[in-house]
Amino acid sequence: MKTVLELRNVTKEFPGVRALDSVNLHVGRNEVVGLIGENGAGKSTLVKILAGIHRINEGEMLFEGKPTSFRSPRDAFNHGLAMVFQEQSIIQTLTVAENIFLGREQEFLRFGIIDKRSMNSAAKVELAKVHLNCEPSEKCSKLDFAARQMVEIAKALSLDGRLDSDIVILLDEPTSVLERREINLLFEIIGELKAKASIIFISHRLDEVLEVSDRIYVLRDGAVVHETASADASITGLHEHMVGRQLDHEYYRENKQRSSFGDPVLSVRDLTIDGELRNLSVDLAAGEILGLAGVVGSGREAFARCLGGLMLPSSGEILIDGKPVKLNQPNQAVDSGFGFVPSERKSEGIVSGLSVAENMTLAAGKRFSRFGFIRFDRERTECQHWIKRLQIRTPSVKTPMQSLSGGNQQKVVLSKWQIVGSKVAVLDHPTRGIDVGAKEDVYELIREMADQGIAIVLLGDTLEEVIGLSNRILVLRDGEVSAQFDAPAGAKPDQLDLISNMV
Amino acid sequence: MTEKHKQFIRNLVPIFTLLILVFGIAAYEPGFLRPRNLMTVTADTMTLFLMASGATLVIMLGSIDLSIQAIASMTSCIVAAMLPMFGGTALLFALAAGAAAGILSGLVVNYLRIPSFVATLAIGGIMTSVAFWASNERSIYISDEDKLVWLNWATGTTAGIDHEVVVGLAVLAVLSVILSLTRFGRLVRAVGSQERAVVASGINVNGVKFFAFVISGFMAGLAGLVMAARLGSGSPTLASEFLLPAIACIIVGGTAITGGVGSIWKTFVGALIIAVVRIGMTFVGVTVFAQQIVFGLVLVLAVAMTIDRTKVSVVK
Amino acid sequence: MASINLRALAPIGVFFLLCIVIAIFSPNFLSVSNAIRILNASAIPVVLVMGATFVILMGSIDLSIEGIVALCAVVTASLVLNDTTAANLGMWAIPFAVLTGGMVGAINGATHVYLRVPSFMATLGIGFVCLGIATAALGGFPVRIADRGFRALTLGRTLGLPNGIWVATAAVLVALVIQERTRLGRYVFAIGTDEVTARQSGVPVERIRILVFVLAGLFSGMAGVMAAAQLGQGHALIASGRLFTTITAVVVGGTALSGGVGSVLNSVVGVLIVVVLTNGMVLMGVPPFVQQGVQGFLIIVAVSIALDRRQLEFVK
Amino acid sequence: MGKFSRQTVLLATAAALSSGMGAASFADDMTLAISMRSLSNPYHATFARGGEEFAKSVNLPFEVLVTEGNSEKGLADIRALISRTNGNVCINVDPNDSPDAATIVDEAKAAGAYVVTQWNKPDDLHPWDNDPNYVAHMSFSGVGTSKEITNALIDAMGGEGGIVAIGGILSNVPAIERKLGMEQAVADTDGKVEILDFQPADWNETKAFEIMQAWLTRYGDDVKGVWAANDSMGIGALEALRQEGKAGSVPVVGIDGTEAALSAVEAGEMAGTVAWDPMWTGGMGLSLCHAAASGAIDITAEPHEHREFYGTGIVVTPENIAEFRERDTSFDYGDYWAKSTGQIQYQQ
Repeated sequence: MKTVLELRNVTKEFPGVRALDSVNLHVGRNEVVGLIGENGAGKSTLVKILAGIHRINEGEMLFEGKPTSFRSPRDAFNHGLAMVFQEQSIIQTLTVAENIFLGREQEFLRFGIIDKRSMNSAAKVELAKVHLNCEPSEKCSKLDFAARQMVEIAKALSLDGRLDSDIVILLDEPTSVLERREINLLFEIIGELKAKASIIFISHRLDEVLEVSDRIYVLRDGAVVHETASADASITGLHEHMVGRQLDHEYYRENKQRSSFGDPVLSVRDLTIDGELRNLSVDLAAGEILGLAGVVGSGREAFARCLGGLMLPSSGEILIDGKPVKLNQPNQAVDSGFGFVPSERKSEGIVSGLSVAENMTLAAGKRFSRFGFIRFDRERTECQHWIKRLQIRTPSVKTPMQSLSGGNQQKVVLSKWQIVGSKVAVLDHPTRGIDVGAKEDVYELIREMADQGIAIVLLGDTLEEVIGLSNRILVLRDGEVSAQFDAPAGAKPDQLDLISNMV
Repeated sequence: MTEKHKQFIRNLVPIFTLLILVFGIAAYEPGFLRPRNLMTVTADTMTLFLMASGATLVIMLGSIDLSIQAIASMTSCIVAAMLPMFGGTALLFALAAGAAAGILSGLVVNYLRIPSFVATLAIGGIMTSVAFWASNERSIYISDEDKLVWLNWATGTTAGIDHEVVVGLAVLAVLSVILSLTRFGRLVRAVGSQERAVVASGINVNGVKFFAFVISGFMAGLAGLVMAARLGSGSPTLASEFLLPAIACIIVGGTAITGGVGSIWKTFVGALIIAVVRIGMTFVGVTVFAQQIVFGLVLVLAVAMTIDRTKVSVVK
Repeated sequence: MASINLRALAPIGVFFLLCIVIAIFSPNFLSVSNAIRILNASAIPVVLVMGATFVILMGSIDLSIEGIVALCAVVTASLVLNDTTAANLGMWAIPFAVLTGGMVGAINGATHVYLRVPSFMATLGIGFVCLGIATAALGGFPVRIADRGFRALTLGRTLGLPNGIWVATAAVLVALVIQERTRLGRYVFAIGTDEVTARQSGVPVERIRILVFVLAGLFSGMAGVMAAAQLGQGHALIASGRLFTTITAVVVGGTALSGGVGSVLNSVVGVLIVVVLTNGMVLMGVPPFVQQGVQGFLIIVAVSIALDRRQLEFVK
Repeated sequence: MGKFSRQTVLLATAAALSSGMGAASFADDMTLAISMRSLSNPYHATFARGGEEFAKSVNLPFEVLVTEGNSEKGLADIRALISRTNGNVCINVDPNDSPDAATIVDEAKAAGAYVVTQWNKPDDLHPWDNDPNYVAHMSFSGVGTSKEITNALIDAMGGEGGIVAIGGILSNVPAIERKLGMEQAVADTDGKVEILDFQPADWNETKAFEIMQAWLTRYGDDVKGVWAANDSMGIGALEALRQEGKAGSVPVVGIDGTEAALSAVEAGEMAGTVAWDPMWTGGMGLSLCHAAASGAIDITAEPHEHREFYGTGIVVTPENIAEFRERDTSFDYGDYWAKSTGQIQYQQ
């Protein structure tokens, strides 16, 4: 098999961190290569090196046997390496066709004027490859998330037939927002594509990687720790390589899981959010962790955002300590005792222009001010306490938030709600995009919060996470509760049971 | 050099810019550095600074206030029209009118959800009508007695220091305290930096915006009073041609027009830069035909120097 | 033309509503001759908003409009048969003037992009420079146009409509083709929506930014030619008051100042609303001193109806 | 460090630019200066030229200051000039707004500088109360000349019909006076002439154009004449008429005597304008000021009619325009009051 893309001893260092440590990797023609690893294992650095966003410190990259270094994602694209990013790169105000050919309108130009008809029909061809049935002249803002993802893939596929060189398509977590049906479709497409291109498939869903790949690399702490043909691999085996040890109960701090709870804190009665959620009722006690499982669109995100005051309920009742509360605005939610940790940390979780201390006390203004004046002493003492307790790595309380790592930023967000004294913490993907060590710190912290009597609503990054951390799990499907599982320490429900209720 | 030191120096660039301009002018006309002249230049700058001071908060939010010129003219009319009848109460009334204009802007932006650019432009139009109504479409003179009794705080001189400068420094101090020591000030920066996160933290963002517009209106009103005192009259066009220079001095000082980054002392320095360039041209003897051209070029160069690009990712 | 949807119709609704209200007070409003007058008065603003819309769609702003129009009007007037210079280029003066506008636009863009100065300040400064040049070149006197053929550009009629309307229509068509059918137009939306993603997709962001300012300069230049033809002269103050009307029209039409959302067609409707408002003030006999207030109030009402605020997560 | 090197370059550029500005330092000579609204209109451009001519004749340094319509800027510039010259300066100033005059006079007194004011000053501020630094105030009778030009309009209309009137910025003193004169002239017709509407166009051509268009819709052929408070607005209105093919049939009058207006008068499209004499006000104002400052005359001994006086405003109509073009425009800098038309009168 001819090797199309190869990395030789690639090392990448950031100040203080070795993100990649002599990585060797090759991709053959017409091969599907799976790349797995935990968040923080170096996957995204690897992707950014391939895309030309980062430069290699040591080692080299070869494309079709020639040493290559791409200058930008566009440069990589023009050479035949197309990427579908986890964070979408679709411009919502442009049409589907315009997005697919963004930056490459040349072939549709007639005397400087874009021939929309030929562009749309060319787009139609690409859309057919991903079996997406939408008008190329449709604005992308009108499509749902999954459809936009398909447009993104169609954009990558459009290289096919337009280049003489080999084509490598890199799919970075393409399934994280797709439903099973769409995932199956995607795998079908990958099967068809194999005839024309090579594919790098990055995911943290081991079953999927196993299903679709020919060969798998496992990344851990910036190094390739394992390489195997899919035929010889198993989920548990891959997982062990990925986390570097046997999966044990220690990881999710199950020994610290509570079995007795305080008084009921939160009661939700027949909560309905039009088009998102129907008649959800649930009770939650102090110190209890309620996990929510479900695919995208199942209603669990809507439920979480509703508790955060960021989405209006259409009907139903929410009670705190037996008293009904209104959650029309985020400030009402905060005043009622909710603390919302959003999944979009960068845009909703932190204020990047403010300092660590300012972020920590953002929601607890009154406690740290007198007559509107900030009590800096009190603030500093409190913040230093939390920095120490949560082991937040920051030079000082005055450090700008943007210079902290993702994990430390997330700890600041969590401390923000503890400082306020929230009764109910709503954690929407609290470990998204943070490294392994920080993840464990966050798990530890969640347990501590439960010990303090905070009721916790958890939307996990993975199913395992939800199972490992929760006392009780609510499974949602199409906006309704489809099942409920108790998950006491030592008697956790099986992933497959949950999945069968999710889809 | 550590990041901290670099940041410290970046913060001082507007002052360096000012000093270069001052000494550049002094090199040609040493008389420029006479203490009395420097005092006069500073005093002449204060009305501009007062107008820009409150608007700085609005710009730090990422919004803009285009009504300040009309508000200043309006309060000059109100104070000039009311002083003979009401005495000192007229001052309070004028300031209240300025704040009320800010309240209107705040309400329109928050509840009608109209972008501040248009909202404040429109409110400015309304304030101009109020000014015409209050002044009966005339310039109104303020008698010397009234001026001495009620407006000396703005125009007099004590121990060689012009009162305008005192008022300006007082506003500088008060707004600096508000911006750096109060929760409101912190929230102004927060909203300008990342509004979504502030909302998600349960902060009443509308309230923050509202107060910023009120402060802006109040300060524009105060600027109108000081102008009326200095010129001895109120007129619906008293503050004409002040709007763009006022916003220019906010930006020249280094406050980002996109919000999140800025401070009052930067606006103070920005106002001085603008004034020094303008008056400096008269001093150095730049022909009046070239003055506008030189002014425009220096403005662009000054901003190119003073803007701290490390804090603004995309320059729009 | 895919951009026409219900949302784009809201400003049109406001426009008709306004017409009905004015017609109730003043039936003459609905006459054909007044419709032509309104279109004629809209001609220059329409040409101006074509450029301004692209700049605003990109998330930037162009404050040099008045400067460029004045400069180009002076260039035009000086190149056709006139009372000041010996030139007599006739219609050939038009490309010169329009290119002058484009050149100033290029300077705007280059200053903005290469010095990384926010467009607000870059264009403000360059605008001052243009006004300065226009003033200095003439020493304060207007250049009066003696070229009858040239003046036919706005004075003459074709198919019963003043030529200015045809020129404006042509400008709209050109702008529409650029917006919908060229890379430049599509990239403007891409940059205005998400500059980082656009850059990663290979959009030459810097070049597009400069080109858009060049485009705005060309349109402003054309407006300058038309202003010279309409008033039969060129001088530095010929465009005074045009800037805020232009931006108001763009925003009233429904284009967001934050970029990415809007269309040149929306801006045409915006201009019509603003012009009809001015025209209506006189027709309805609104007392002069409250006109600005009424206008401000109506703009708030119009924007609150016309603007699609669901698209605006936050109001800045 | 990339950002820093950029800033360093820019700082260097700014330093270079500031050192490139032309220097003007006159230690001993008295400086002569003109201060006015802007250089962008012909009236003021000629006013400045008048001052310059005089300065050349006495071989003294000369400067022009402009307010750009901003009173504070005007005052700051005058202060800067007085400060730079240590008060050894004569300024012929057209204040941006009438109250500014009082502040300017105060500044001049404090520094020993000499000023002559034009057009705008408070009614209760008089040169003789501020001896010797406030030399004189020169103006033109706004009400009187406006009345004359309105009568010219009424004549051109055949003595009856409706007129529309375009005013300047509502609160400006000349705008108020001119409007008053127009109203008095109309009142004198005993109802034969009616003011259909009055709208301010803020001295702006384009605004006048748009207002005129709206009037044509509202009043149509009922508009028999157009009165404008200055020529710019008159020309704007005239252009609106031209586009409707009505130029010449509906008479227009303006005030200022700009070249555009004079040509329109010659073409029969305007019924008249009032020509001031800015060469004279610019030159003679400075001459008088210089004479007082240098001690050539004892200004404090002059009678009131030599301290506050009107210049000559000539009403130019199609009948007398040829004659006007031929008139002798020269004057003698030493004959200060030759063109005065009497002491300034104050309206109630």
